[in-house]
Amino acid sequence: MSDSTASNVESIAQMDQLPHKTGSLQPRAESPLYHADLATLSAHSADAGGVEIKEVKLLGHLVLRGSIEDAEFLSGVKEVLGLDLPGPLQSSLQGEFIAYWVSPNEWLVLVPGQQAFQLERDMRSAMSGNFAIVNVSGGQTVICLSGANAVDVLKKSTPYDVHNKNFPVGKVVTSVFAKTQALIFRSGPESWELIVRRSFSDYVWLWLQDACIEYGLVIKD
Amino acid sequence: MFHIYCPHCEDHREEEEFHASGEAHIPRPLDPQSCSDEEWGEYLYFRKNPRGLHHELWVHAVGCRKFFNITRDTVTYEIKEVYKVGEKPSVTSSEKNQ
Amino acid sequence: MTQKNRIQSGGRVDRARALSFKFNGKSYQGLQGDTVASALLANGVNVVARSFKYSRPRGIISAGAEEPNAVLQMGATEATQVPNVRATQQELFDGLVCNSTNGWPNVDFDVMGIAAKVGGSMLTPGFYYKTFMYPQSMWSTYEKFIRKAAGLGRSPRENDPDSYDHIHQHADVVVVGAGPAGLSAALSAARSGARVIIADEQSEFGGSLLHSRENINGEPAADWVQKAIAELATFPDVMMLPRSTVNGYHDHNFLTIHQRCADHLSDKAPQGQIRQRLHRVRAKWVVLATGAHERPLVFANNDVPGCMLASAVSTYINRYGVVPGKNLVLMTTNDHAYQTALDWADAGRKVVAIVDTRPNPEGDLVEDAKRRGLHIITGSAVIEAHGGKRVNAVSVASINENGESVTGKISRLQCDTLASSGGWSPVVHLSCHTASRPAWNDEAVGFVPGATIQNQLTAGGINASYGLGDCLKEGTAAGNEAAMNAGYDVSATAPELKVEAISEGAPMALFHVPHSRPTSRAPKQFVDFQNDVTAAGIELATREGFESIEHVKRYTAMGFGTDQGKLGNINGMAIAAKSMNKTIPETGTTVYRPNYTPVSFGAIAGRHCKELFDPKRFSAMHKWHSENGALFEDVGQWKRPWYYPKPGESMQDTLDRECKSTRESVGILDASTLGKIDIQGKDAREFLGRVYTNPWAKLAVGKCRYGLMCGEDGMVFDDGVTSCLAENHFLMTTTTGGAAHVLEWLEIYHQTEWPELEVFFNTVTDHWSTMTISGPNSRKLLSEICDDIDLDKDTFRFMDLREGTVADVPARVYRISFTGELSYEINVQANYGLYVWEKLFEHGAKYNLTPYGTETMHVLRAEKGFIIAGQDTDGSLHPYDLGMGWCVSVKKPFSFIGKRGMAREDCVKPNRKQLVGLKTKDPLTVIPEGSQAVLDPTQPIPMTMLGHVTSSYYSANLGHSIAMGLVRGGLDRMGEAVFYPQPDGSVIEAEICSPVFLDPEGERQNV
Amino acid sequence: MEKYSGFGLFTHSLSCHENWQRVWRNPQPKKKYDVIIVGGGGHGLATAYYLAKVHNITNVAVVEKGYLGGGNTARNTTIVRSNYLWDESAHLYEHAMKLWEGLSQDLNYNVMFSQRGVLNLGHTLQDMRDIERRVNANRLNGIDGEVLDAKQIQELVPAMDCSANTRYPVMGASWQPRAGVARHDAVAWGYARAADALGVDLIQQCEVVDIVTEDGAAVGVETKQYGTIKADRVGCVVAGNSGVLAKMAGFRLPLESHPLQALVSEPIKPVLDTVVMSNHVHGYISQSDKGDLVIGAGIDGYNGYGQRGSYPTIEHTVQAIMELFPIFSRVRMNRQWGGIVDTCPDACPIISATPVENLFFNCGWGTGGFKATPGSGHVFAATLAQGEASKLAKPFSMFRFYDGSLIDEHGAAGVAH
Repeated sequence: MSDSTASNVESIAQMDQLPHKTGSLQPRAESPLYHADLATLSAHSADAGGVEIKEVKLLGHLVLRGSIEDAEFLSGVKEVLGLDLPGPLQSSLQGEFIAYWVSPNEWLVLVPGQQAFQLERDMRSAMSGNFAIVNVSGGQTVICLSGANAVDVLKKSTPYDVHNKNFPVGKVVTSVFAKTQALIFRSGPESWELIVRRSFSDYVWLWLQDACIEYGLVIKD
Repeated sequence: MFHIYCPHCEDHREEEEFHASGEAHIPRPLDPQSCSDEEWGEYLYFRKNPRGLHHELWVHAVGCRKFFNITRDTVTYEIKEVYKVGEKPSVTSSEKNQ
Repeated sequence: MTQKNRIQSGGRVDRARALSFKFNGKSYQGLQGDTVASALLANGVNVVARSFKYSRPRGIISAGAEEPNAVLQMGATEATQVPNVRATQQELFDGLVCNSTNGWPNVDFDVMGIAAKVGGSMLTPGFYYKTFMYPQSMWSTYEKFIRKAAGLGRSPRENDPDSYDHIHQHADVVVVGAGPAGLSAALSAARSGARVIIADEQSEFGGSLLHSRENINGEPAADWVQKAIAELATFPDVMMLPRSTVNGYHDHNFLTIHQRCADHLSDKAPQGQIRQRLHRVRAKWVVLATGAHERPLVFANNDVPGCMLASAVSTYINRYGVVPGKNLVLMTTNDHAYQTALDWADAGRKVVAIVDTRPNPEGDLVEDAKRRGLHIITGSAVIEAHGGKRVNAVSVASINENGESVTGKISRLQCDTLASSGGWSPVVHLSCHTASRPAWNDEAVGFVPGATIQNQLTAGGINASYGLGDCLKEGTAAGNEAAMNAGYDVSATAPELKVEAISEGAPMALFHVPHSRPTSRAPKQFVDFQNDVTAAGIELATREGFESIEHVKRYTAMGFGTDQGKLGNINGMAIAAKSMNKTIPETGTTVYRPNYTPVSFGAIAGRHCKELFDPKRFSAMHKWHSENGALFEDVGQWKRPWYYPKPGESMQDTLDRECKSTRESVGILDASTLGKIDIQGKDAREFLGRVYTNPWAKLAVGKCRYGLMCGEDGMVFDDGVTSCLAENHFLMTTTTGGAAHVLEWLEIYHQTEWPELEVFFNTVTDHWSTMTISGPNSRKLLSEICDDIDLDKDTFRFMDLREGTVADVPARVYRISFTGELSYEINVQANYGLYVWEKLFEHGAKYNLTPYGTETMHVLRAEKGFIIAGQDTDGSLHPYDLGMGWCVSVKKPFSFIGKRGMAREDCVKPNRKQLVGLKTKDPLTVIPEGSQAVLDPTQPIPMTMLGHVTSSYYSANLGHSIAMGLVRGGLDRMGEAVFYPQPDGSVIEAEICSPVFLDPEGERQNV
Repeated sequence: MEKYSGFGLFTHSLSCHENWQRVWRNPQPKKKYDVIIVGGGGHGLATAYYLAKVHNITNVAVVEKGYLGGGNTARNTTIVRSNYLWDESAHLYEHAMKLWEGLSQDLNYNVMFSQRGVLNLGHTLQDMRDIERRVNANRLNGIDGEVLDAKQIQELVPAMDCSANTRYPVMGASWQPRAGVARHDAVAWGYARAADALGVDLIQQCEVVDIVTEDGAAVGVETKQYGTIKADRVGCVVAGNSGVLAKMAGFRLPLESHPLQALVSEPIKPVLDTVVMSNHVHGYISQSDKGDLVIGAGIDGYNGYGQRGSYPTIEHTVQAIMELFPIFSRVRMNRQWGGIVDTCPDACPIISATPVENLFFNCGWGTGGFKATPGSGHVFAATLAQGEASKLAKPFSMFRFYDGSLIDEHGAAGVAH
């Protein structure tokens, strides 16, 4: 059905959503877990424990939608991000960019927050046809879990099998997480990243604190 | 609790990630306006509801958000196959009226 | 030490660690390693309970999960009470407090027992159904007494101080039971490298080997157990779970394991620890090595304390160092139970006799007993026990070969303990949970697992394989097969385990021991101890025509106790079969349901309770709302500000203030919770036209439009404003509660009906913070912090959208209105939501910027007659019913979703319920929402109702009440009166009017 | 029929209960009946009883594949109430309620109908609007009910947490004092015994494998065990199998069969004197006379004839009960099980003529069938006797799914249990 001639750049509203004032005039940004005040908590947090927790704040989160049969789409992504979009349950890392497979026509790309808009623009310029890019940077956040018991906390929280044999480093799944959902990425042998929706982040934070009690929780800012 | 293979994620997942969306292969009439009330009622509400093999639509709601079909025995709860929307089932009931 | 039944050595208890505990208010001592039951027996406690119906004294029968009698109330404090704890499974800890559950004033002297002796003969099965009917009015009084007498323990009255946990496990092989078969299965599977979980309900692994006197490879069996455990511990992917009962076996090899982490330590879990954990396990293969339960024999007065299972007696002697009596009579139908007499004799106490129901027993153990000079009476049975609170004698008589009648004269043997064994019932419970029916095995005289579609193997006692050598062999084979099926290499073989074979004679199939009198006239012969079901009761049930085994069970309550008939069901079936002249398999089968043994509700709930029962969703501005006194309303999972009371204000005061400030100056609403869906693609517009009732083909870029969404039945289910951001780019908003459903709705149509349409849907609900400023001063306010959007009323018009910055933050501003006032909806990336919100307040002070919540929003929109989907609609109303025909485009070429549905015969008939405005006759009266309309308030009940009030408020702006409601044919009844009868008998009169109460021309929003 | 009474019981006890009569005969089926009722559950047996008693039609057989009362009658959570929203359903369920109120005496069988009242809790403002609407409608329909606030609820149910500290605090409830619970098995047995006494043949272990038709009209049933049994009219009351029977007769029904699960705790001393239902947190609970907490919730989302559902449903239900009754944390769940419920798109039953003449269906009661048992049997008996839908049954025609005249108890947030 693709006979559209209008360039994607014009037919889609693109918006630089970050403020450009600097210094004292710069509007204050608050990550989803801002209210939990991890900074203060980390100051009083134990130094050692089975689980370490940290929010990676204010990254650029871009949802890419398109077809893996669309060569132009794939090459456009490659051209701008320098990475090949990964296949099912895989991730692809290139410098500061990482792409997670979400569904057969959907990927989540994390980039430095300030670059999100430019990258979106560049990608739109590099492709045409049936694809979509959505900036969701305000709508979700990244929570890092690490430590010897991080895997146990995950086992309490998700029905997905997080054992080494089934969940090697680099794999990513979207699954149930407590009573919400999360994109779960294994970033290292004992480290994991959870990507959760903003409105659920307080709940996830509450849940994690509770689930970590028996292992000892170290909070990092 | 079912263990369901998602043909899009190419992975077995727990039932909690899915929603059942009813009988599969019920196409929306191409010209609803030409349907009689009875035909429209059949489309809306009347189902095979078989005791035995059932072709049904599921969505991997907490996952890839894609719909797909399952052929499942409604008595033993055995999943015989999964297949993508638009594909035909290979396991079918021998009964004609299915 | 006063533990009169404790022997000096032997067993797995630690004699150096004495523990004190209280039972029925009296202090006792037990040992580390005891169960409550073994400790009570060690102390010579005979009566632990009174039976439910007849109030008969009851003692401990078994040593495990099948115990029907020793069911106690446990807990030292109110908050830590646990009802119905099985003494045979509860490990003893220091300071444990437990009590019998029935019996008044106490179990030893029970008034009900006396009453039951008199009235007991009337308490047959079905007596409830046959009595208490007259007079009708008395039933509730009778019922109170019945209820009081029923029940075992009691619920705590205070909240549980402990926490519970869930954990998900995935395994290649789950082995259920860690007896000989289970341990060898786990070992062979583990050696292949498979991920293995082995769980056992007992405090330590070993099962029957913990009290066995057999050898494996020439060593005591218990030593082999320790070696097996040590080897299993070397595999990183093996998880060993003692004190963990596999309670449920669900479809597709999903199992639940209930682990008691702290029940053996104290009343309350130690600080930071979890009391119980529920493992939710997905297994590729399952090996059931659940063993077997010994069956007691059914004979007269078989419930007198001192009557026990033979194997339980052995367990108490060998595992706990407790001999539960002085003089033993053993009755058996099989060889195996001879071991109990041997154990008893070894403990230095007297075996009065072994009464074997078989005429010619033969086998190694029989020979052993003969060699030891034990008195064996063959071809006979104990037909009756004697004694009140303890057995003091038994009556023995010879019986015929098939065990149906007493043939000889009755002799009496003095004894204080009667151990009986009617053979073994394989523990098939788990294999039944997924609807596999057990199959009767004549040779084994029991049910074994039937065919199943689960990935399930069985080994050992569950297969009616009772020899140790067989159990080990079957276990090893099952472990190998399971691992192989799960994809592991099992070619490496381990040396076979050597066990001395014991030859056994054939058992006799006997369940119900005959009495010299017919069953109906013999003393009670109990089948189900907990529910006081007797052989006579079962025979009565079949006599009355309850012929299906399910009828028998339900009529007599057999198997419905907390032990779920583990001891009694097979005996009961046999008795029912016999009384109907059928075989057991002809009578039916027995089906077990989860749970195998009861599980605390706390463990099932896990952490998903209290604060974590359901997620609370917050907007980016939530903290501000809390700090500024907002009360919250639950909308779906969201916590939305409801209203912001100031000190001293009533709710109505607050609403009046919020409503007035908004219409007089400017108010602000956090609208972030509305669902937002980003829609991109060249067919986006076409798609919108198909899912909304109104046209979208011509909506220009930069414009917004309200849309109604219907189901295929034509009924409205959601609404919202969708804006055209660019030619192929739209932003759809949905109701707060409907967001997820709408997104799935769009996806199902896209993926299954119209995949050819090029469009992508993504949720951006959480990405944008949305704040609506509304009121005549909203433009002024906005202009103070927005200098890059031309706010001129003719440039930035109603239903336009603009991009710019607000408080230096890039924003999309929509000039849309749900209040009828000049309104701007400001959307910024949520990371800046609170910042912009606060900036608005910094500049809004001079305009008396007033935050308002959902309640004021409801009032303001109702003044304008705008609907709330879900409040003014209920799934039975189409757009015309709502008076919103203007929002339906019949001209669209595509038959949009809902079009055909709303044209059905019933949907087009006149006189449907239609949404109208309502003006009360007394302007200050607010009709309660939900009031039902009638035309004739004097009509007798049942009255003819025309519809109900959906929304109703006092409008401070208008100075009178306003309401919307459904009225049959209401759109054609403008000006007519309807009446709303109230619960207090009063009637509120209202006039049907347009639902637009304020500014019908819509001028205010266009200023 | 031997009359049951306390005195009778005493008399029998003197002869050691050896002389009790059979509660029902075990007859061989005749060649032909006036009416055959397929399905020996509570509804079918009640239908037979009222056919004989009210309409004097005693040449009736109830054919049952398994044993009497062995389907959903034996598996439900026994709640009886009539506080439905729409006039059509309210009248039907209230009709049933009135019959419940004299049922033990009518049947001379104590069905242990206990009018301990039902609370339908509200946790949100919309819940409360729906409750007000329903209670007002009930009141004007002559059905008892009032709206209670949290404080009044706390007084009625001291064990419940009615504080503001829960995730979804209880805001109020509708209260129907005449509602309650009954002993499910006794209902089936009581109807069976009374119907048998009036001459109805109860034929167990008799599976219908086909509906026999001539010229588009039903003339009997084909059974596995007894071949063809003829009848002038056939009524199918086979919850959980309606679709299968309809298929035999060559048409489809607007319903789907789903698993519905329930569970009980171990028996405990009386702690809960009313029935508590919450649609919002999704669970309901009562305490049986035996002391079990009887708990249930919603259906599983998929079609299933397995008489079992998925474990997460049980978990969510228990979590809901814990939200309402945190003190039950240490009480233990004894048993869970499942039934098969035939659910209609509008959560209301079908009591209807069908495309096959002389063949009638009574089905689609979803999760709410038990409470309707006497009413359902009464109106279905009238329908079978007259050969057309009786007045109360009329709105429940299967053809409403063509013209759109649904009676949507979902939309009205009627807790369909």
